[in-house]
Parts: sequence; structure tokens; C-alpha cells
Amino acid sequence: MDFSEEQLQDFYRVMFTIRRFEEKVNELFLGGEIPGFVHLYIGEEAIATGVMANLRKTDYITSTHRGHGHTIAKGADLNRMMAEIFGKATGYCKGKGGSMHIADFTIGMLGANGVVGGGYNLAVGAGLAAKLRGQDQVSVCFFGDGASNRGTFHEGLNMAAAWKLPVIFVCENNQWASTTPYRTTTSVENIADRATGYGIPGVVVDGNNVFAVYEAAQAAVERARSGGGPTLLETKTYRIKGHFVGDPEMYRTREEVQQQFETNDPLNNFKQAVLNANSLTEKDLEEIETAVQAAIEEAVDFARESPFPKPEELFEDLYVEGGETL
Amino acid sequence: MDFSEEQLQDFYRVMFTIRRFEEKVNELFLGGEIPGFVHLYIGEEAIATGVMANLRKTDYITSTHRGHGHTIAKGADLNRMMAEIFGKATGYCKGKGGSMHIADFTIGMLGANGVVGGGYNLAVGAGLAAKLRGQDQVSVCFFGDGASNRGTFHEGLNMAAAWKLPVIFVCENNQWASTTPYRTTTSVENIADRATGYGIPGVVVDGNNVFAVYEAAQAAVERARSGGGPTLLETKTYRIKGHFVGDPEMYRTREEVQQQFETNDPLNNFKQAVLNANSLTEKDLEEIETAVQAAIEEAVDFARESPFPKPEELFEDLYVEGGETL
Amino acid sequence: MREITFSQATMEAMAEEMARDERVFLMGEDIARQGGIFGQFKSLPQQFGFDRVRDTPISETAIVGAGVGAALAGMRPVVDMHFVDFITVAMDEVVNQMAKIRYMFGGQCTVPVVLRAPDGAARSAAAQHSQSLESWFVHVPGLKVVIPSNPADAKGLLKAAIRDDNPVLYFENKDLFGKKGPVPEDEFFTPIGKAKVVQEGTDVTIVSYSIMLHKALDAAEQLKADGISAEVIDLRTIVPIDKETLFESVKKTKHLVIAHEATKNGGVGSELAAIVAEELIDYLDGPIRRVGADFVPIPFSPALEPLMLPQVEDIVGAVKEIC
Amino acid sequence: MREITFSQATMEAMAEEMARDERVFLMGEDIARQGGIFGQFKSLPQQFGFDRVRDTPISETAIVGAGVGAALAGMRPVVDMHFVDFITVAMDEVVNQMAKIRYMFGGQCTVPVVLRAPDGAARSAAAQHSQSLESWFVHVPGLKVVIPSNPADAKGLLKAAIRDDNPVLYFENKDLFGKKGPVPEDEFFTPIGKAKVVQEGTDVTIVSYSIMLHKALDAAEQLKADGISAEVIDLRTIVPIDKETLFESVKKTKHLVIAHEATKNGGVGSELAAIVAEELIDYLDGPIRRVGADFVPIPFSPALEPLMLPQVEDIVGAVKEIC
Ligand SMILES: Cc1ncc(C[n+]2csc(CCOP(=O)(O)OP(=O)(O)O)c2C)c(N)n1
Ligand SMILES: Cc1ncc(C[n+]2csc(CCOP(=O)(O)OP(=O)(O)O)c2C)c(N)n1
Ligand SMILES: [Mg+2]
Ligand SMILES: [Mg+2]
Repeated sequence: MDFSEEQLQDFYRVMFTIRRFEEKVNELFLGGEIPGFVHLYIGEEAIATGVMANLRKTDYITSTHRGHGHTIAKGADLNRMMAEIFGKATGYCKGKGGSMHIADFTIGMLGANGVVGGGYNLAVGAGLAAKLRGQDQVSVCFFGDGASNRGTFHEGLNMAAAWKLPVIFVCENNQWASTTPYRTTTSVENIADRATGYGIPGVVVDGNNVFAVYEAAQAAVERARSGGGPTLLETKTYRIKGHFVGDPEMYRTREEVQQQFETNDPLNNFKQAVLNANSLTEKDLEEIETAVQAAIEEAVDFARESPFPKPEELFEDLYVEGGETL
Repeated sequence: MDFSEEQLQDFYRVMFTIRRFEEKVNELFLGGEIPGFVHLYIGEEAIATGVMANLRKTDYITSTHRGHGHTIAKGADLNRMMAEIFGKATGYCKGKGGSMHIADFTIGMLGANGVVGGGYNLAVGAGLAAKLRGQDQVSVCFFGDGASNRGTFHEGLNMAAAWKLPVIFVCENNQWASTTPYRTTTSVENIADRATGYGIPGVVVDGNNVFAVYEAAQAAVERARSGGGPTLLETKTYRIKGHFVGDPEMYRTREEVQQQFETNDPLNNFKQAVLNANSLTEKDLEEIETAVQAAIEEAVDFARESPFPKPEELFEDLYVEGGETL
Repeated sequence: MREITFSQATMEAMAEEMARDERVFLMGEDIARQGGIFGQFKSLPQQFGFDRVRDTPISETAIVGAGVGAALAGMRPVVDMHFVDFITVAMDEVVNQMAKIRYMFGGQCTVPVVLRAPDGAARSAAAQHSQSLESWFVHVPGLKVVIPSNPADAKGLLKAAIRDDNPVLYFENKDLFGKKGPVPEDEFFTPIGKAKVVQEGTDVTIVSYSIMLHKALDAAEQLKADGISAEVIDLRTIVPIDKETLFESVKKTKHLVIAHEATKNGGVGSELAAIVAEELIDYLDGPIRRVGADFVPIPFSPALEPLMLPQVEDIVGAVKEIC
Repeated sequence: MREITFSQATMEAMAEEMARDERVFLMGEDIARQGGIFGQFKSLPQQFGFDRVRDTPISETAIVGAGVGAALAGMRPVVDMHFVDFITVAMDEVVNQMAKIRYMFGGQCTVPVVLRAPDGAARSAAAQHSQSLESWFVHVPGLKVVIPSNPADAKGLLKAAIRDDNPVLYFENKDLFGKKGPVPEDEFFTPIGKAKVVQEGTDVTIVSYSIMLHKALDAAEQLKADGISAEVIDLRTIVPIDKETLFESVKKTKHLVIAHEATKNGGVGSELAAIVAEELIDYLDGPIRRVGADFVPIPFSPALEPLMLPQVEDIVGAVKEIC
């Protein structure tokens, strides 16, 4: 497949933004500026980037507890994301959601979810909405290897398959569900093998290779958009960081992680590929890096300087005021 | 496979008992003697019979809303079953359960279940218990085609597969989930195809042929008993009667049902086979029928003559008295 | 006024709203081919097609979850739980998704989904097909909860629920479906959040809803013979509770009995009793009484089921104890 | 007496019971390899092996369902819910299976399973990881429900729960795990169904449990300065409620405040208030007050979370309003 220079730049911009955003969040969390739990997307950037490059603004996605990468790749505003993570009034959710609950309905990002496996059927419903309206929007559900053992996986995939809904189920198999290795709780080598049970395509792809993810997602999105129904796309990757920032990681060795990062870093993979092929220059990459760096610093400043929500805001946004349109 | 005369007699005795029991329940319900809902097992007798012929008294089963057949085949007492269906104090559950909630813990029958798909994980737990104790008991979960779309199916099969538990999942695919045809809500031809998603054997068998069911169940039980883990066994059959007694059946034609019954009646199939092969005589069969007939009449008399539970029994059996063994 | 059944009234509500707004659709188990197991959806599939009246797989988490997802994506789904007993299966979708999404996301979206759930004990359906589970949702911020007692409110509340931009749980008693009552021909709505004084009285306030409202009225009738004048309130909405109507009545009668079919312990009655014990205790001339089902699962036997469920005599007895 | 943490105390309870009875085993997500996300299971896998301390798939219906099934097949499982927020996922297994099986089958079997569920809002875990959901289970016949406030009761109640032949829900507040307290070295049990008067007083009864008990004690301390003598009761068991202890206290103090972290509406406080309004109203010298979380999902921001949760001042304020 041939990619334009602009596409390549976009890939790098998005992946690098996610990486730096997460590194910054990590740093700020450890510095005590961020409350709650944060789960970082470091090492999985190629997946959100490769999938989202196939989507339109009007397409839908549902995300997970590890959702910053999806949100950035769908095109969210970094300032409002960072402010939300700080719990500030200027954040996407006015500080009510935090890292685990960012959403941006203006770009079809229907929300991160603190309930593992909570997103499948929201995505199915969004796909159903598109189908009922006769529109060609698609809906993408991101989920983890651990989440693939929730009953909602089964109910969502079966319903989407039975009704031929335009839903793409993207499994981010990063080998770990919190402290538990994938193969100890899951009885198959590939989660994509489960597609057989629904009569839909099951595709396995290298999740650390943005080109491979892009191509596989492209096929799935085309299929969905043209009425062909759902696809189960498994992207193989590795969770480089702890489950959450602060995780003592007593369940695996430093060496395992180090080795994975050295061989499978999706940003490094990308850089080597484009530089070797002379598709982008070091200078191109540096320009992107500088711009991203600045945007992230701006986001941090914005978050820091933003006010916390006022006490009276506690009771706002529960019910729609005048919600009855009689 | 060769079956002894005794085995053949047992097959017929059990199948015929189920058939007559259900016909009697149907009649009594329509006559106003039975309260609540009843779901009949007519047309599916070969499944419970063929599976249970491979089980020991100490093996476990979990059952469904359509549970009379499983209960009879596992060896339950007809008098106490019928009394329960009448809501009498002498019933298995002292009248508290009724048709949808019969259990007999002395024979490993862990209960019918009014929640479709509620039994999978109870069976998984029973299998886990056996495994933890190092005993060779197996656990069999019966469920319908409709139930195969519950999330509990997925969670149960995955857990049993990941832990190699001695559980056999027996799908009774009778083509209907209440008023809804199987293929409109389920995206695959065979539910057994879903076994691929768990890395376990998936077997399809003619559920109207007791010999075929017996053989397939035998393999699955042997596998489970010897530590080989679970099997998903799909038995294809047809629901001859309405979903429950009194169902107006506005969703299918009389002809469809009639045709299915004429070609696929498991009792008739069996009779033809054993008579053609001269394995049993008409007289053998008649002797069984006479004995069964008498047992069922006795059960009806027992149920009719039994007292209803006394008012004070309402508050009994909720908590174990002196349940704390400190 | 014309009289139609509760079932017909809810069908009319669905049909009117579906005809008016293309975004409204209905999904659940066994609702289309046979028109619902209580006949409550008959004619809808013929009128609106099997796309907008969808038979689903037996997948309650998908039914509710997809309802929420479709609402987020701009539709106005009505989802059917078959029996309320199975709302337990989709409890995460109701409690952690449907109820919380708007608030958790800072009001970015609305979640206009209606969940219909037939409830109540009807003729020996036993422990897993007979429950009344509305009370749990008093404890779940973000939902509205309605529960009609008659055909007019069934129609009016269902229409109001569908038009509401908030998620609404709509509980409908199975034994009410066949009951007839007057229902206006012209379009109308029953306001969510408003209770109704169904019968005025001076000596005791009996608050009830759904099928128990009828037993409350029967009790009031019997109490007349004893010279006790009961005011009967149909709560109609459980969240938010109409304190105004409740308080006005209690201030007048100075006695309160709450009656519902759900288990007494931890029921809606506990919340109402607590509110009054907090805010109106000085007006009370006697203890409060709750009437609800006994603290056991619902037994199958016709010899036990009616004993377990609250009856007219229980309400009469409760009133006499405190008046 | 030696002081150990709540976490250590629960671990001791598990270890003692697992050593004593081979039928006891433990399963849940992330409990073995890392010893539990709050460190509450550390050393158990080493002591009893990864068979009896099992990491499960993320499959809450299987965890609870298999727990019930194993109990029916003769084991005594302890299952862990990771966070109580996810009990919603397994609500059918808890409510329609675990709670009903014994009764529905006429007492043929026992269901000796313990469900452990960490709860409570701790430092901005937001709407789906912070709830206190014990109140729903007051409405579910067939379960026992316990909720310790200190290390000794954590150990004593967990041991009692494991020995109990009935299903027991055991709620443990996440922020308590690290708290220390005196715990006897010899074997002991905290009886299920018995509340405890933690501090005697004469002017008002404050009933609380779990982490709020500590805020209740702080409130009592502050109230002393105002010359108000508060009796503080640790409920410890929510089902069945120890009416005797509660009533004795209310009869003495004539004033009742109930405080819990769970949402006030429809909470355990509603049930307690209702019981007292039914049975002890003549003893009361003022209205009842409930103190609980505000009626919104739990917000993330550190600027809002503490406002939403009930605090010491709320208890003090409630007492002063009624005394
Ligand atoms: C229903 C539910 N169960 C348990 C949890 C606790 N939990 C949060 S993240 C997680 C692991 C998820 O693993 P995976 O799906 O592989 O996603 P990853 O973290 O690897 O991206 C668990 C068990 C939860 N949030 N929701
Ligand atoms: C969780 C749940 N959802 C819905 C129902 C209502 N219901 C009872 S039986 C049934 C159909 C079951 O179909 P299947 O599993 O194929 O079993 P069959 O009746 O054909 O034996 C339904 C939908 C239920 N009891 N439980
Ligand atoms: Mg993972
Ligand atoms: Mg079927």
C-alpha cells in the first residue's frame, strides 16, 4: 500500500502526540498534580492511529479505561483533555469524569468506560442507529484482551452479526489484563478466532505497525460502511507501562518489558521504516515533534491555570433541565 | 455401537416416561389442576435420555425452564415431581418451586432455572468443585438455542476451557426461542461452531436419535472425566409443542410442526430402529409402556392427594436455622 | 369517555410516538412476531415494520446497552425487559451506563431511552418471574422512574417518558395489562414527577402505586364502614418523588400508610417513611405503617403466594393499627 | 492487644479458615499474582497454592455463578468482586440465584458462599469505581449482609461469614484496608446480626457502619463540646438488622441520626428510619435525620468529590438540627 507524505506525517503526528501526552500525564501524576487512576496508552499508539485514520468525524467510537490514545486520535482537543484529567471545570466533562471518563460527542467519541467490556453494546447501539437512519456511519469499539472474556463481548458481537450492523470490534491484545497474563484466563491463542462463532471475519494484525493496522482497519471499515456487517480485528501489542501509573508490577520482570519495548515500540518501528524508505526525513519528524511538544505544554498550562468546578456545579448535569418536550 | 437389551429397554423406558409425563402435565394444566407456567420437553426426549445414560448418580446437571425431561432422566422420583408441579407440600421443593424450579440434590440435579442461561456457571462451579476435590465427577449443563446468546454462555465456556473443567455443555437446539426462530437472532448455522472460540471440541449431533446422542455424550463425558476439559455438544431437535402450555403459537404454521413431528419424533425413530433390527419386540415395548403408564397415574394420584403447604411454611427454608457453625 | 385496556393504551402511546418521531423504535425479546407475550405490542410491527419493532436475541446486556448507545447516537429507543426479573442481567447497563453517562460526561449528551419492564406476581409464576424491583432505582441518581396504575396513566406516562430527554424506567404490572379504564381520545401526557390524589379523605393517607393502588382503594372502601376516611394517593412517579402532594396530604390526615407489592424491607415505602419521619414528624398522630411483600422469595404454590403478597386486609389492618 | 491492619486481619481470617477447611477457596480477578489490588490477599497464594487462590478471567457472572455452583456441589467458596461497582454485572447471579436457590428448592440445599466486595469512594476514582451499594440487598430476601468498620470485626465477620451456611455479602471499604486496630490473637468470631454500641451516650443515637462509623465517632467527639452526648452504634450487619440494640438506644436517647456513605435516597438509612417510624415513634423527641451521599453519581474532581460525600460536619449538623 502507498501512503502519501501527508498521511505519513499525520500518522507520526498522532502517534507522537499520544506518546508525549501520556509521558506528560505520567510525570504529572507522579508529581501529584493528577488525582484518581490513570492508565497509559504507551506502546499501543499505532492501533488508535491506524484505525482512526480510516474514520470520519461523524463515525462513532467507544473507548476504555485506557482511552487517551483513542480520544486524541479521534481528534479531541488536548487542552480540554488535560483539564479533565486535572479535574478542572474547563475539561471535557467539567471535571466530573477524569481520565477514565473522557468523551467528546461533537466528534463521535461516545466515551471512555470504567467498566471493562462496558463499551461493546454502546457501539452496537450506535451502529444500529446509523443503520436505522440509513446513514453510512460506522461504529468502532475498542477493548482489551481481558475484556474479551466479558459476556458483553458475546452479546454485542452476536447482535451486530445477526443484524449486520456497521460495527468494527478492535481488540487491543496487550497480553495483560491488569496483573493477569492473557493466556492464563483465555482459552484461545487468538481472540480473533472467536469471530467464527459469529460468522464474521476475524483478523489478526501486528498492532505495533501502524501501516498494518491501517490496512486491516480500512478493509473492515469499508465492509461495514457498505453494509457487509461487523469485523473482529485483533491487534497484537504489549502493555509497556504498568496497568496504572503507580502499579508496582510485581507480576512480571523488568527484562520482559524492556525487551518488548526494544523490539516492538510502534513509534520506533515507524521512524525506521519511513527513514529507511526515504519517505520522511529526520527534519520532517523533528518539525512534528516540536509542534506536538508545544501543544502539550500548552495543554498543561491550560489545565494548570483552569479553575476547579464551583461547589454549585455538583448538582448540575444530572437531569436535562426542561428535559420533557411535551 | 452395540447396545445391550437392557440399555435399549432403559432408553425406551426413560423416553417414554418423559413423553407420557409431559402429555399428562399438558392435560392436567389445560384441565386447570396445575398453576403457573409449564414448558414441555415433548420431542426432545432423546437428548436427556442419551446424555444421562452416561452419567453417574454423583455427577451433576443443571437444567432449564424446560426441565422435566432432564429431571426424569437423571432419576428423579415422579411422585415428588408431580406434587411439586401441583404446588403441594410433598413436592421436591415443598411447593415453593413449581414446574420451573425442580431440583433433587440427592441425585446431583442442581436445579431447573427460570433465568435463561442461568445454569451455565452453576455447572462450571460444580465442575470446579469436582476438580478441586480431585474427584472424577462431571457436570452437564443443558441449555437452549436461545440461551446460547446470553453472555453467561461466553463466560462459562471460557472459564471452563481455560481451567479445563469437567463440564459438558449440551445445547438443545429446538429451532425456537419462545416465539423467535433461531436463525433470526443467531449469526451462525451451528452453535457448536462457537467452540472454536474456546479451543474446545464442538460437536453436532441429531438430537432426535438417542443412539447418536448417547455416543456423542459418551465421548464428551469420557473426555471430561479423564481431565480433558469441556465439550460443546449441540443436539439438533425441534420444539413440537408451544413454548408453554397455552401458547397460541401465532408465529408458525401447524404444517411446519406437523411435518417435523412426523419425520423427527425421537420415540418413533427409536421404535422403528429397534423393531427393524429385532433388538426389542413389540411386546417388550408394551411392557415398558404399561409400567410407565401406571407409574404416572400413581404420580398424579399422589400429587392430587397430597396437601398444600401450610401457611407457616411460607417462612421456612429461607435461611438455614443455626446456619452458623462457629 | 371511551374505555380501553391498559395494554391498548400503551400500544396507542407507542404508535403515536413512533408515528410522530422517526427516532423512536422498540426492541426486545418476543415483541414483534407475536406482538409481545402479553399482547402489548400487537399491531405495532405491522404498522412500523420489523426494523423499528425488533425481536432481539436473548441478550439483555445488548438490548439495554444498545438502547443506550443508540440514544447517544441520536435515536430515542424504547427497550423491553420481557420480565423485570431480568433487569438484574443488565443492571450494569442501567446503573453504571444509562444513569451515569450524562453526569459523568459533564452534560455533553442526553440519554433519551425508555426501559419498559413488566413486573408483579401473577398466578404462580414463582421466584424468578414475579418480582417488583422498582425500589432499587430510588437509590440510583440519574434515572427517572414511573409506574402507572391505570390505562390513562399508562398512556400518558409512556408518552411523557418517550419525550423525556432523560433515561426513564417504566414499570408495568402484568396483571394490569387486561384492565380497562377511561382514556381520553385527544393527545395528553401524564407529567412525570406528579402524584395524584385519587380519593380524598381526612383520617389517613394511603400512598400506593401500580396494582396495589387498586387494593388501596378497596381498603379505603372497607374502612368507610368503620368510619375511617382514607385519602388515597397514586404515586405514579417514584423518582423524583412528589413530596408536595405527599406532604400536603399527611399534614391533613396526620396518618400515613404506604402500600406496594414489592418486598417491604428496603422498598419504596422505606424511603417515603423516612422522608416523612425526617420532615413531617410533628404532624403525625401515630406511627407510620408500610405494607409490602413478606421477606421471602415469591413462592410458587397457590397456597403460599397470596399469603406472601400484600392484600387489602393488610392495608385495612395497618390503617386500623394507627388510626 | 496487638494492632494489625484491616487488610492483615482479613488475610488472617482467610488463612485460618482455609487451613481449617479444605472446602474453602478464593477466586476473583487479580487476587493471586499480585495478592489483590489492595494487597489484601498477599501470602495466601503462597500458602494455599494457585488452585485454591485463583485468578479468574474478567467474567463477573462466571465468578459469582461458579461460586454458587461450587457451593451447591459441597464447597465453601469466597468470591471477590474487585470493586463493588461490578456487582451490577453479576446481579442476576446474586439476586436470582444465590439468594433464592435455597428457598425456591424448598430447603434442599445450602449455599455457603461469601461474596467480598471492596466499596467506597477513595480519592477521585470517579462514578464507576467509588460506589457503596450495600443498600440494595436489604430488599433481597435470602442473603445476609455484613460490613465491618475495623480490623477486629473484619476478621470476626469474615470468619463468621465463611462458617455460615447461608450466602453472605461482605462489604469492605477500600480506605479501611490500611487502618490499624486491636485484634485478639486467639480465635474469635463477630456474630452476624449483632450491632455494637461503640460509644455510650444519652442525647442522640448515631447509627453508622463501615468507614462512616469513624466520622460518626469524630462527630460525637465534636458534639461533646456542645454538651451533646451521642451514643454511637456500629451496625456491622445490615441483613438481618439488630433491632434490639437499635431500639434500646433510641428509647434511651429519643433522637436518631443514621449516617452512611451510600446515597441517602433509598439507602440503609431509609430502612432504619422507617422501622423506627413504625415501631418507636412515640419515643422520639424530634425528627429522624439521615446523612448520606448526595443524589448524584460520584464526581471525579477533588473539588467536588468531598462535597458529595457525607462528612463529619454533616453528621454534627444533623444532630444539632434535631436535638
Ligand atoms: C467489569 C469490570 N471488571 C473488572 C474491572 C477492573 N479492571 C479494570 S482494568 C482491568 C484489566 C483490563 O484488561 P484489558 O481488557 O486487557 O485492558 P488493558 O488494561 O490491558 O488495556 C480490570 C480487571 C473493571 N473495571 N470492570
Ligand atoms: C434472562 C432471561 N431472558 C428472558 C427470559 C424469557 N424466556 C423464557 S424461555 C425463553 C426462550 C428460551 O429459548 P431457548 O433457550 O431456545 O429454550 P427453549 O425454550 O427452546 O427450550 C425466554 C426468552 C428468561 N426466562 N430469562
Ligand atoms: Mg490487556
Ligand atoms: Mg429453543
